[in-house]
Amino acid sequence: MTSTAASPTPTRPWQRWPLLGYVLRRLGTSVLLMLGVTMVTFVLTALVPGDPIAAALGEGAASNPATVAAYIEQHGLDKSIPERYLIYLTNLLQGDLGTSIKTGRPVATELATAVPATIEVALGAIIVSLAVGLTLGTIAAHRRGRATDQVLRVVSLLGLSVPTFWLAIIAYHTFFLRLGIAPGAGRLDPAFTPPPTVTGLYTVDFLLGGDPVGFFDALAHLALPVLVLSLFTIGLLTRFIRAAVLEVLDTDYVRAARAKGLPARRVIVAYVLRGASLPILTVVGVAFGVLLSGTVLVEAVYAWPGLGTYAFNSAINLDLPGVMGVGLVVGVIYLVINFAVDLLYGVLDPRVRLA
Amino acid sequence: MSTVLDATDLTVEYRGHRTVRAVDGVSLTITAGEVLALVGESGCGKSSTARAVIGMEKPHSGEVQFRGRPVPPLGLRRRATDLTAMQMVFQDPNSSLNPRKRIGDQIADGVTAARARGLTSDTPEKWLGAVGLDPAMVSRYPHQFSGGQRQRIAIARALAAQPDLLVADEPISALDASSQAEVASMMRRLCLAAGAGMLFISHDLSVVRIMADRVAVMYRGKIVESGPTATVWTDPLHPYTKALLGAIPRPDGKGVLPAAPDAEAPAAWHEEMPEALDRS
Amino acid sequence: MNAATAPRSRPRRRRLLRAIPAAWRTPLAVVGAVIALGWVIVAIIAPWVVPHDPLAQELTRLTPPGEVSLLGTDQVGRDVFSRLLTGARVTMPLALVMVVCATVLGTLIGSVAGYVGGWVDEALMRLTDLMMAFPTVILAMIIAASLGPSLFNAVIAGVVVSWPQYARVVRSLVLSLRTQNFVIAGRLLGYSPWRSLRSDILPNVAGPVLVLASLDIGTAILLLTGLSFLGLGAQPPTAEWGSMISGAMDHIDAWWLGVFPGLAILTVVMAFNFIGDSLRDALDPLSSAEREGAAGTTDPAEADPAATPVETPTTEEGR
Amino acid sequence: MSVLSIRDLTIAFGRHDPVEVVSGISLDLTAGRIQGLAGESGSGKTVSAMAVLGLLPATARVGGSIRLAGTELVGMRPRRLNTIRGRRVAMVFQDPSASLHPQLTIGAQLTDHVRAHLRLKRRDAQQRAVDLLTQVRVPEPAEALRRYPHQFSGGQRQRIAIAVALACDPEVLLADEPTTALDVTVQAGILHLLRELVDDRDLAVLLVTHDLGVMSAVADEVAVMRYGQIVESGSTHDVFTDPQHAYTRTLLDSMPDAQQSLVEDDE
Amino acid sequence: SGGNSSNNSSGGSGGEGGGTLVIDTAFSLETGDPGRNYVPTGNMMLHAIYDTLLTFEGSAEDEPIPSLATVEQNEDATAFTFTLVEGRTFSDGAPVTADDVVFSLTRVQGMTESKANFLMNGITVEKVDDTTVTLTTEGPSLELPAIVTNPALSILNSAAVTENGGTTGEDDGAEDFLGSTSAGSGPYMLDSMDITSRAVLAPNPEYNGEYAPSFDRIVIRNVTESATQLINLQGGDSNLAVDLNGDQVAGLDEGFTVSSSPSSQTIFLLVNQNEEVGKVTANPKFAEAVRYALDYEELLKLAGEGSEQATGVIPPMFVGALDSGVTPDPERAKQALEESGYDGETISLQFPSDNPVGGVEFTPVAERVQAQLKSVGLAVDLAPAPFATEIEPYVNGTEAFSMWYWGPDFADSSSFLPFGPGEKVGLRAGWEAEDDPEIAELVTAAQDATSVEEREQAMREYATAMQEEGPFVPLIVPGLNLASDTSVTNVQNNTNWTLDIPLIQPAG
Ligand SMILES: Nc1ncnc2c1ncn2[C@@H]1O[C@H](COP(=O)(O)OP(=O)(O)OP(=O)(O)O)[C@@H](O)[C@H]1O
Ligand SMILES: Nc1ncnc2c1ncn2[C@@H]1O[C@H](COP(=O)(O)OP(=O)(O)OP(=O)(O)O)[C@@H](O)[C@H]1O
Ligand SMILES: [Mg+2]
Ligand SMILES: [Mg+2]
Repeated sequence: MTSTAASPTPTRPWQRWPLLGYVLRRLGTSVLLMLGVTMVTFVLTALVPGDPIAAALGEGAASNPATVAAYIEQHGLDKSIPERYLIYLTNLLQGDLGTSIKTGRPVATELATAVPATIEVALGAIIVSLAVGLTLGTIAAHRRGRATDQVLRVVSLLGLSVPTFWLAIIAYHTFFLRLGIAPGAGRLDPAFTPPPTVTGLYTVDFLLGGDPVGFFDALAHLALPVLVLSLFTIGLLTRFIRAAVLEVLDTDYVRAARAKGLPARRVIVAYVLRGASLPILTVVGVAFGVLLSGTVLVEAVYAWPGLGTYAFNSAINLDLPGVMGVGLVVGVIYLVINFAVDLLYGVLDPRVRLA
Repeated sequence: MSTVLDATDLTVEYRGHRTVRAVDGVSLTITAGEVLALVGESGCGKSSTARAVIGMEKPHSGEVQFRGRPVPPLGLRRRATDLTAMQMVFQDPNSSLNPRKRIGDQIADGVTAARARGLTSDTPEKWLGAVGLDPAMVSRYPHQFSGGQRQRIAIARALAAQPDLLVADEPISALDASSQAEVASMMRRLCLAAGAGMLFISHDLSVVRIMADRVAVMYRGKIVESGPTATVWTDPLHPYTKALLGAIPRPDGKGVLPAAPDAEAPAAWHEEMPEALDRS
Repeated sequence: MNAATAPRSRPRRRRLLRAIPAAWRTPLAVVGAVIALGWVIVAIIAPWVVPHDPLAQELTRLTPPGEVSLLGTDQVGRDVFSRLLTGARVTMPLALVMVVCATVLGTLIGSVAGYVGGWVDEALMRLTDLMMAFPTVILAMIIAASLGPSLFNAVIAGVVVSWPQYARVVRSLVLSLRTQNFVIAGRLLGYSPWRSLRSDILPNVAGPVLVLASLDIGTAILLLTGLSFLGLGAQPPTAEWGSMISGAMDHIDAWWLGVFPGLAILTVVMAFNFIGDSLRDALDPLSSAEREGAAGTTDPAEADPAATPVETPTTEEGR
Repeated sequence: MSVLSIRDLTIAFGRHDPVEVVSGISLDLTAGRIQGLAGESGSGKTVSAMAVLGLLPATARVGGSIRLAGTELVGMRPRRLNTIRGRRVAMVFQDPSASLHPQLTIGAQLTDHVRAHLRLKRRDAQQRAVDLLTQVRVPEPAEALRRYPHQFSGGQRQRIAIAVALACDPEVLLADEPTTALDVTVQAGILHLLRELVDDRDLAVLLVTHDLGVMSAVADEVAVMRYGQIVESGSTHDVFTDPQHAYTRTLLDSMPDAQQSLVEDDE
Repeated sequence: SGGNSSNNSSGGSGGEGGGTLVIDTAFSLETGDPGRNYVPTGNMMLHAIYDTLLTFEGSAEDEPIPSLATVEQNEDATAFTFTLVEGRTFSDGAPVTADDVVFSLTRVQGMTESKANFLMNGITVEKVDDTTVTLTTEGPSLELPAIVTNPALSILNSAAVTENGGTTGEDDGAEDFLGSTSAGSGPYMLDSMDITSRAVLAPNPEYNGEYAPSFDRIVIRNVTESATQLINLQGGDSNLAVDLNGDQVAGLDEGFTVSSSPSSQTIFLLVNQNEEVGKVTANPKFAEAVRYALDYEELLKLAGEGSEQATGVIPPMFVGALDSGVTPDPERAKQALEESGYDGETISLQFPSDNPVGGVEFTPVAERVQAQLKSVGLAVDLAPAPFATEIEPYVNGTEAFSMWYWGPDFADSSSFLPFGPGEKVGLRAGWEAEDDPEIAELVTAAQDATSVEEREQAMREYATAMQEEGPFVPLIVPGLNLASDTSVTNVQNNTNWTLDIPLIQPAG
């Protein structure tokens, strides 16, 4: 969606972008993509060989005809699948994601708490992995072929090899129970009340509300899931950043910068990392998707009420609207990330035009 | 002599953020047994012309005729058998051979193409010998050769197809300075021996001088001067041709700095001089 | 003059053949290969060497390692060691099948999209976009849930979520190869598109795809065991590592139930990652030069193993 | 008087069985003169130039001596070397598009080492940059500072690269094939510029090139390398008109200029 | 790393005179509205917030006792008169009146989409005066007192609820209101609730009943993994864990108290009697073979602490339960198997895999059943699926051989009559009334009993007959293990609401 073209036109990034047309086109393809996502999810879920009503009502109520009838009516389950899909789309246009068959609550409401919980972990993990990955990747590239490089290579490959679902419980057992240095499960200590919702990210909301104690508690609870999740992405980023940095280290412009007598640190930050920023950005986008996946396997252990748990429960309970909601949200996150990555491309690289 | 290639009023455009007109109304004819050189600075549209001629690029307007029939763009369809009489040699020797295929097999493809047109062609070994390589090397892979050798193999493959027209896009610019002249003269020799015409593209006028019958000087998508090589070389008319020739430093040890144009592109270079075209 | 003097270049083996021994030479690759080979052997001979029937509930339940059996017993009195060994027969072949299917499917779609271009490309790429818009585990979960939980369906889910990356890589490789001179030269010699794809393009895509696939085996194992862990893959009483860990969750104090399968997954995935990474290194010109001690090549011709130094005066220009 | 003197420089690569690529070359760079270094590809021209600034990778082993006004550069610690790099000895690379960072403005690349070496204020450094760009004849220098490399032509980029190298008033300029990637017309301009700078600033220049035409046009002295050794050296005129070594002669003979046209008759 | 987080124990300290009580459980919470609730976590929470007309105290579940009201029943057990006890008030200070009772119960009747709706089927509610309400049924209904203990039939503050959208028709809109605050007369009030993570309770200052609130704050947290619950309890992050299995509580040291008792659930095997569905399983001999092939004690070991062998379809704590279960008899099993016409084919055992009952995972039990049946020559393969997928074929009676569980809708033996032929669960096994008219008759007799003694007799006969001829093989009554740290005492379980929160006291 981006292209390089060399033309000596205006100077400032924002003057150069024919933003409106671009955004419109981008929106168009996004809408199509979302349509595809909803369709795929819908079809997949409709394939499920189970009865969502029986599943939702459970033993007792499933045998009460009045309740079953009310349910069928409420969720429009008596209609044909294409018809239901159309209704879903119509409601979607009005911002209505439907009502969970399982809980009877609006899917949008449920996602409103689940999504920020997961985003908070994923963002945390991205920040941690980027910080660690940049450091380790750059060191490894500079020490390539030497012992340090080999050690970092093994370490990052190990990070890519650990089954997260296994590590999660082991880490919790070790750091919370045995060592007592990690706080308990959940997003907050039971003694705390969640902050007033602004962003839904507890750490941010505590800060906005000027509550440092709450902030630190939220941060502490975030630490373990973030670390466990980021192990994989640290490995991913370290390997990748090493390669990207290596590539840049071998360029003439870095050699030229060194020939200018600039201090090593400045060469790395201003020239090398700057030069490697585009591929790094791309892989960060990929890492975000990996993290979203990872949460499914980790959230249960940390009693984290996030998207992963929600997705799992919806899928397992045949909660069609819930699954659709997850597909939608995840699709939107994907699009937003891609969009952000492309925008950042433009900021980081003057050669890139949004066309 | 028979005309093998006749391109009239070729225009090539690249669409993108801004449309680039790379070739702007170029006309060329090549007869059998003739070497036409196309020279000009980097980015003036030489490669684009070559690509349009061979059919790799669909011209925006204008027409290319090979032996009197139009050349269709190279699409998803298989190329018509008689059009395999047009062959090309590319600038970059590293990418012109399939790295996963023995060079003998690659040359053999040329032989097959010639056979398909009912012609005879030598064996790959013979062709290797003809371009100055050891025939015993047929079963090697491209990476076992230096760039210069690879370029020779690419030439052998093109010639093995017994072409009537060889388009060579800077076939020697990637070569070591000391072997450029030699490869160029070999190409000329083999081409003429087969009675084929050649479109030879180069930015190096001193090479062109020794091997081309006619030369066309291109500037910013247009041909500004053309005619027999010796005429253009000794008596350039167009200011751009003059600047080009004047800027070549001579290895004579005299310490003479070549003349440098004042600005990057003087207005005079854009001038159209009909009298400079088709000189004799 | 250099026409006459053919360079006396050292005889060289094919690039790929040359790459493998080079890759094997690194300690990392050796460790990876040894571990992976070990597990493969275990998988093959497991039925004959396990001390107990992995499904038989014949031992006292929940005994720690060493008491009645090497690695202890599980919650229904089965031998953990036997189950662990048998587990190698389940995940590894399926992960391989999954990767192979995803590779074939992705390569097929990617090469058609890249070669044909136009609306076909557009449509296929939108399809891959669509698939990539879902995070893998979530999509796999939905698929596994709708097809019904079983290892076979987990593999299908895995294939569905992992082919797009191959399609993308192959497409971009094909796109760049399609304009490579040797491909065009082939077309000028009268190759049909299919022949061009088969003989000029796909062989050159194989290397990178192979590396990607070998790096993906580890990911595939993690995905399959992860799905089994969630109950969407292997079904009881199958001895599968992911579901063994899932069963161990209820008996966290019986640490041996979870720790050993976890280590098994870790080591297998690690081994394949080591191999894949070494393979990538070996096929990547920059780092293979580096391993041979020529770090920081300044000469790009030198960095490319294709352009090997020739001991005659006649080599090509640096760039 | 020699500013930079290279004595018996050897360079080898590889830790286990080192391959010697440069075996004992000696060269002297004098202020106000251009020392040409010619030779075929892979003969060790680039690595020799890079050895002066200590830019070779860690796997390289450098022997012999390189003295800058009496100070030994071989084996100097990187931190001290940094006070020489760019400040007293500067370098220009072959590919003008590759030697400028594509994501940084010209201004940033022209001023960062000026500020580091000369401790100038931002404003002064910028003024200096404008002056430099004027000197290398980049149009609209003030405006150019805010632009990115891709917004300039190849010739302009190489001029900018030269300006970067000259920014801290070095005594020695190492130019590694500075015109190879350019068109002849552009190349002529750069050669003029180079000559001018040498004359005006009393620079000592090492000009690496394989183009004998270029060499003949601007170099005062020429050295010809082959297999890591200097096979012939002397004043440009002498070497070109009366080559002593057989290799130099082959080199000169193979130039297209020296050959007869193959086209016998006009049609 | 985690950094400054040393407050592991301080957060969960519930000991000293009130403080905070932290309860970990795997949530099944769906709503804060009693009328709409029919899930265990909801029951647990709502029981602390709302009072019902009658109730049970802790695990004493023989007979409902008065809570907001006392009850009188007529001879036929068709009319029940509830008289409100005096002086009880809602959390806003308003007195509990007969209008509130009528409103609350008819509201549930009106909400057809509520899962609890069926509880009120066939019951007519009438106000007699300000303190008296009658509930009448069409037939004898000795179980009605037990039914009204269900938290779904909590008595709400009608004024507050009506004000916030509550009605007794289909258009009731008070769910959101009840999800954020509470309108009950129980010892605690709802402070906040997030059905995905936690519910927080605070004392009801206006409470004037028997079980005064003893904690300042009760946090019920959603912790789905029992492993995490165990670690949290051991690490001091919580005071009480609800969903631990037998093995997990067995491993706890002295610092923790475990109250284990059988739950009222029964895990059983279903053997379909419908020939089209089950083929060989339809032969009664097949069920017999299964029944005698199993070694129940071995199975019980998997269930651990608190679990008991299921002696019959009625769990031991209910009226009419049998004293002892089946004794394994492999020979008899083999013979029965032979007689059933089974010839070696593999039978699939279906079961829900993601729904542990009382900490008992179905998967190991199924694995063991598989192993045991193999020893008498019956080949079984396991076909687990998520509950949601499995329940439909189960309810529709299309499973040939499966493992399920059954829990009473209210603490009364009548909740087990559905196993009978032609009844709800019986039909799921393809067992029509005419397949076994004798047992069908026993069911009717038990239903129509109007006196406690008569009923007990009928129940016992029913249970015995089921044990001999029924298509069900009850396996285990899983235990309910409530594990708590030393800071709390009097932790009791209950069929209806799992954990009796109002009873819990800080230790010391
Ligand atoms: N695929 C393309 N898309 C857009 N613009 C292109 C493309 N190919 C070439 N151009 C532009 O067309 C112009 C002519 O390009 P062309 O490659 O024909 O030049 P050339 O004379 O062969 O130059 P060189 O000597 O550098 O090979 C240039 O400005 C180039 O930037
Ligand atoms: N980092 C390195 N590791 C190993 N060998 C190297 C390295 N850099 C250069 N060489 C080798 O050193 C020799 C000299 O290289 P150099 O780049 O100096 O040649 P050059 O004369 O500049 O050639 P060109 O004209 O192609 O630029 C070559 O044989 C090259 O292969
Ligand atoms: Mg070109
Ligand atoms: Mg060089």
